[in-house]
Amino acid sequence: GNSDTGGGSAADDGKITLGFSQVGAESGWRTANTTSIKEAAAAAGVELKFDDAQQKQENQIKAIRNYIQQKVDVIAFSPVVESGWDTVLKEAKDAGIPVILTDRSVDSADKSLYKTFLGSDFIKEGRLAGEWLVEQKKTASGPVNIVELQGSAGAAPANDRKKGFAEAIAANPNLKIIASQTGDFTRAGGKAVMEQFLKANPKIDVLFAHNDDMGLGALEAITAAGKVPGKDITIITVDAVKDGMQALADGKFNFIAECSPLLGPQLMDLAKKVHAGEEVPARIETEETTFTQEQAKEALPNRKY
Amino acid sequence: MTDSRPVLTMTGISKSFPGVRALHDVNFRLFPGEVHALMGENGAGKSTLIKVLTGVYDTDEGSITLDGAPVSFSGPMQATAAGVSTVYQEVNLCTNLSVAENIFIGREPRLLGAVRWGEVRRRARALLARLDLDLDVSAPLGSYSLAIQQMVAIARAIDIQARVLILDEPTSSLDAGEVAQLFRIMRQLRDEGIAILFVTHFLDQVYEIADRITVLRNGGLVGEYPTAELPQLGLVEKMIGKELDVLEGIEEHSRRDLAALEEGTPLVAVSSLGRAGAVEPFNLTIHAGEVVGLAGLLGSGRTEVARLLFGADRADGGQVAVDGTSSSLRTPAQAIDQGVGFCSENRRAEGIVPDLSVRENIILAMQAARGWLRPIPRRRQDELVDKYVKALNIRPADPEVPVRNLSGGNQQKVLLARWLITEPRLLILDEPTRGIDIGAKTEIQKLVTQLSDGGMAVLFISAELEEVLRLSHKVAVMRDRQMVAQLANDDGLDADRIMQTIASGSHREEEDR
Amino acid sequence: MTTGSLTAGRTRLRLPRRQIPVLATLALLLVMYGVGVSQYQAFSNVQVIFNVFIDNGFLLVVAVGMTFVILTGGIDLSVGSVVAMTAMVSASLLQQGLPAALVLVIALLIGPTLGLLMGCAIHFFDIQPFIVTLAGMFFARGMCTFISGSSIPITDGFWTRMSQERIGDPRGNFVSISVLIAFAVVVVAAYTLAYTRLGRNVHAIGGNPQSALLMGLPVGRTRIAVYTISGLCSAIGGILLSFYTLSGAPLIGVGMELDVIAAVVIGGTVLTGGSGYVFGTVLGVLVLGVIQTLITFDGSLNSWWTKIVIGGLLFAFILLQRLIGIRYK
Amino acid sequence: MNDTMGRYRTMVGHRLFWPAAVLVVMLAANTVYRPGFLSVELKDGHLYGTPIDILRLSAPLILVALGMTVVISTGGIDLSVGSMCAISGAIACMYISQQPDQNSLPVVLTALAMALGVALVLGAWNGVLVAVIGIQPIIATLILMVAGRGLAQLITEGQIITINSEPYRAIGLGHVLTLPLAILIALAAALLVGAFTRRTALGMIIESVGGNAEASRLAGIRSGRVIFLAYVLSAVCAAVAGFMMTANVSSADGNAAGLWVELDAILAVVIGGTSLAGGRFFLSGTILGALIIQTLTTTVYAMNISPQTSLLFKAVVVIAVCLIQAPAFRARFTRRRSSAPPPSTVTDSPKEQVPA
Ligand SMILES: Nc1ncnc2c1ncn2[C@@H]1O[C@H](COP(=O)(O)OP(=O)(O)OP(=O)(O)O)[C@@H](O)[C@H]1O
Ligand SMILES: Nc1ncnc2c1ncn2[C@@H]1O[C@H](COP(=O)(O)OP(=O)(O)OP(=O)(O)O)[C@@H](O)[C@H]1O
Ligand SMILES: [Mg+2]
Ligand SMILES: [Mg+2]
Repeated sequence: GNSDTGGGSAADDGKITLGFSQVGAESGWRTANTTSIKEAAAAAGVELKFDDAQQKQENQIKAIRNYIQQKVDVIAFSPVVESGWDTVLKEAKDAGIPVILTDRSVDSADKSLYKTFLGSDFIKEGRLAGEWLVEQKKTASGPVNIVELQGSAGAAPANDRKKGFAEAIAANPNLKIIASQTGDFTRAGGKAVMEQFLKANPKIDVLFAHNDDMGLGALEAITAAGKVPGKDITIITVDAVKDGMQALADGKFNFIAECSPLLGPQLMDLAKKVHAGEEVPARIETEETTFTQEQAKEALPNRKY
Repeated sequence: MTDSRPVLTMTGISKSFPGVRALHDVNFRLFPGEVHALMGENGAGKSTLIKVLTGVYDTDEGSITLDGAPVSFSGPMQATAAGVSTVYQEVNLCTNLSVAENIFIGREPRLLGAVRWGEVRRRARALLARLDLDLDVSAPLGSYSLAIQQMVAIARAIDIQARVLILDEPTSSLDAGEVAQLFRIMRQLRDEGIAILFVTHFLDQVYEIADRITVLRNGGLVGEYPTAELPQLGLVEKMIGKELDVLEGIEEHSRRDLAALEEGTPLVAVSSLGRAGAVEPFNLTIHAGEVVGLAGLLGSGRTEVARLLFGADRADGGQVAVDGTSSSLRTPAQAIDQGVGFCSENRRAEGIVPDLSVRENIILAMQAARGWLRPIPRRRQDELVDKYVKALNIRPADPEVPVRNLSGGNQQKVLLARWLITEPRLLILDEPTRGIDIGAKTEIQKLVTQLSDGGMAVLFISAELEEVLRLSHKVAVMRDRQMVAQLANDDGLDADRIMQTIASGSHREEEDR
Repeated sequence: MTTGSLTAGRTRLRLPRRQIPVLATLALLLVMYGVGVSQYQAFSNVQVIFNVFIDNGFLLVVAVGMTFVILTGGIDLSVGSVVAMTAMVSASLLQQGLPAALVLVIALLIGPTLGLLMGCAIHFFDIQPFIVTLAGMFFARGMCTFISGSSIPITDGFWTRMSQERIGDPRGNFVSISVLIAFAVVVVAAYTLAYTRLGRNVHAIGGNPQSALLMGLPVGRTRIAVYTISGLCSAIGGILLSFYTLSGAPLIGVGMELDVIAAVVIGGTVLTGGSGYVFGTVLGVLVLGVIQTLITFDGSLNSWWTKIVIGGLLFAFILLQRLIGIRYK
Repeated sequence: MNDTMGRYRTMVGHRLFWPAAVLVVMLAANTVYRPGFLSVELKDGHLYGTPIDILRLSAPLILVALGMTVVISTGGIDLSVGSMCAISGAIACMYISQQPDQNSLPVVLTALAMALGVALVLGAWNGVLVAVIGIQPIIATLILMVAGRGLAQLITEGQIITINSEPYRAIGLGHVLTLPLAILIALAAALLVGAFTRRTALGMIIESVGGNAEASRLAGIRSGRVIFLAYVLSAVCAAVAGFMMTANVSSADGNAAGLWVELDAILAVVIGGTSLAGGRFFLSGTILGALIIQTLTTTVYAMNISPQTSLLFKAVVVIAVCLIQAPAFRARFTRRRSSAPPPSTVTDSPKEQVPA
């Protein structure tokens, strides 16, 4: 450990200290997110105090309190859940430390508690996935059977992606979700659930997985059942991590809505701005796109994660 | 006495456990102001009757009345509340709690709901003083020996304002002085009109204190007799159900030529073995074929000597030589490798493994010595086990029942069997006859003589001096955790001389013993 | 002690033996704190200590309940879920506009009721506590997701006040009301365990349940009471958590039962029952809290290094605690 | 008549009867819900069907639970098995992923050997903490439970390591004689552990240590060694389970692999009739317990019970299982139904026996 941290000395040398509380390291996506932030901090000359909350809100609150004690210049965090931040954010505000949210939002009524929210829109991701499907199945005459692999029950991305997707496919009454089950965002979970889906439902046309990993797990189940992924069953996922992009490029997936973890550079930018007292927009969406199989082939060689 | 109405009656009591009929149509009465002995062999059903009475077990059939009114206790709590106070066989106290608390838990003096600890300690001290005990009442009970724990259990029971006091083998681990103390109090309580139910395997004690005797055999009632009308021999015959011939006391054969035995290198030679706070360093030699008795008062350190010798506790210093070569007996496993066996006095905590079957309990030590890779073939196990189940008359004779289901005395026999099959060269027996019925006790005494004739050395610890004298070639006397004398068991030695040895130079408080 | 020579040797080690575990834990905790202060400047702020209490108040309350259970030799795996369920129920009832007082009462009843049921199952049907409370854990967590799949914010005035009220000294250091509540719970529990029959019966059952039964103690009643108390503590913990986060979230407190058990055991309570102190549990919670604080202050640890270091600190602590001469049991 | 009655009684009295009954009821319920549930067909020379899935998916749990059974029987508990799965899987996959030829058998064997070696070390670590230093098992293994997951992530650097190795994949998905290899491995492990404990005296010695440690010590058992061995065995079982988990999806996820498996394993052990207080253990019961748990999970998927209510559903089933399991609970009903209850089932547990 370094002994000269904290104590408000940060401003003296003109270097910003940023306290960042990460959700955890529960997925490759999250790790990429962490790496991006660390690299960006180093590049931008920001001193980073990093804390891993191990998926516990309590830990994040603790970390934020400690950042306040250490008098960091800016606090940023990816909230584990939406609610429950008012008290500690008020303490930060009273201590005069600006707060930036990344990746996930909070539902505080008092918007002055944080400066800005930088991150993806999970609902939009679900909607993009749904819209693509609606477009694809425009011509479908009979019913289209969809199965859904949800993320962990109760997690915001799971809830929102489900919601966005459902909204989008409501446009076509032929599109029906016949089974929806949680695969806990993991490959093993995705595979085990898909195995049962396949046995219970003779005709599955589309699989929507809330992240690439579950989709990749489901791939195996589909292959084992003697079906051809990407052809017999259309597969849509979210995230666009490397393995997922590979599967898309190989024609095993059909569509991915990107959810980019590379928030680092944007975050450092914002941190400097709020520290300097500049006005920043209240909501900054990460630049995200979607990939079809062709786009994936193009993009794959220069993907960073 | 018997002209009053019984305070307690049990009528037609039956109780079965899976595969065992522990009680069958038993009647029992208890009058106020009497001491009533409940007698029977190991497994006869004495403890079960007591447990049925106090609601630990449900009855299958039968009824119980207290003061003429039918009762059915749901457990000891209710029984105690109704004035039936019980000391169950085996010490049933909580060793993690302090002595004082063990005596008063459940009925602590309180002020506004808060336990008055000072008062608890004060009263505990007073109560123990009645039993001639001077203990640190705030020390955990577990730091005291089993005998002390037994006394504490008795203290707990007699403090309760009870009309019925039940004592299931309270004297099995007490020495003569403690027993006398207990009897004094029992008489006092009896004279106050309390009805006392008393279980023991010591016939002398029965004739000393009991007014009436009820005999059980194999779960059935044999009869109820005034003590005066039932001579000792008759009692034993009623208990074992046949003519008495086994009971020809073993002749005092042991007074053989000690000098002859003690020729050559001793099997075990101990020099200045000791452990701070437990036993002062002592020297002791034991020769093959020799029975060494260990005498002393309660808490004098006999058990500690045995444990040190066996490596159950670490000694601070001193050497042990086996066959003349110095050996290390620092763990029980090492001691067993050297041919030492140790049958602990505390069978529940240090002896039986309750979940394992009788067979497994018996072969445990032998198996441990062989190592787990060489299991004893099942056939051999069955042979060995059968042999000792028969020899020691272990009941039920089914080796596959969990040992937890056996009566106390039968558990003790199982432990004995465990060590006998290992054929040790030195067998340490700490209170081996504790809680064992008269028939089996003689068997065990015979066994010890046989074994020593066959060349096995035995270190024999018993609270009964007669027993020690009868069996030993040599008696080592303990006082205050010091080995104060080693006396050859020649014609000059008797109980009185041992008591004198113990008493001479002992502390003031013990002079009256 | 001034008794005769008979007892002198026997009592020699008594006092230290009983107190050493707790004292050792306390000493080690202080050492750990000292290390923090010497390494990180801001660590010496009084508020850092206060924060440890603020951030761990609910954990403390739950751990106190767990102490009762573990003292009887049982275990309660449901606590984390009951905490979450209580918070969820409060949040959703408040959302529906029920008055705060009523919500409090309801929320405080649910936990003990579940505890009571579990205690009855354990006692009457003779089922192992582990499995019963595991079922309770599934059930309570199931109720959480059943009530709502996503977190519910609390906007109620009373809750907000309880959450944001700062009780402090003029220099700006403060604790929350939750801390006071937690302390109150600790005091009541310590008193109950040391000075009431219930408390003593708890120790007795942990020492030897069969003996306790034969001694005429109300074993069944006590055992049921203990799970009920744990349920109550979890409910209070849940309320405190809902003060703390001003919300109910279905996945909050996952794995909390392990933290709680760890805190209790680090505090010197023996898992097989019969021996331990509430004060030890307080220390145990503080140990976990300080470890967490140390790690945040360091701020340079990777995600996985965080876990490794937590494990390492835990190990070092327990090893030292053990070497300083605690002989559990 | 009397004879059939007697046979019925011995059957019902058997330890495994009630867990087995629960399993059968669960399968039956599934079959009613979806008649094809139990059907098994031959596809490409492999058996294919839900029952096979259940068996295959329960293989890792069976393995972990086997080790756990032994540890619990000594009076301990091993919370670190989940982390152990993650670590072993991570090491194996990491090594394989770095080799040029992932499909070569020697590479895979080296990977397995390395991972097993580490598992041995970690198991020994647990064993030393418990048996030598005397730390309470739950805390001793908690250390590795926390730190171990960190280690696993350290190895994979937080990424999901995907490999493309047919031999390794076979551990999770391969078939031998139409049956999934994973099932056979679990079966072999069960037989091995069974043979080791029941054909030698080890089982009795373990039970003795768990039943009364002090008495065992005085009987000459070196209980420290036995306990130590138990933790090593548990670690090795968990490591093999880790191979299966990662092979099943051809990737190692340091975070998710084996998450909460310790709870499932303990549950399986307890359902199988082994007491958490130590003492007697029942390997066959444990296996049945693991199957019940996996069937339960599969049922949630197969009946498509919504994620929101699936936990409630599980809770209800677990409660039902433990109630049916409990002799005291059944006794209440038996007593009510027949006035003269068969002694073998009713008085099974005298009131005196209070579980610790
Ligand atoms: N819990 C139990 N389960 C099964 N059988 C039991 C149980 N308790 C006692 N028994 C059996 O009941 C019979 C009577 O036992 P009990 O303990 O009453 O004997 P006892 O007369 O007290 O003998 P001892 O003098 O050895 O103490 C024995 O055969 C014993 O094996
Ligand atoms: N009168 C007493 N006062 C206090 N403690 C005692 C007393 N008697 C025995 N103890 C306790 O018992 C232990 C010594 O007893 P030990 O078991 O060695 O004696 P023993 O001669 O075998 O007597 P016992 O008949 O109790 O088996 C001591 O360590 C002490 O803790
Ligand atoms: Mg008896
Ligand atoms: Mg003794």
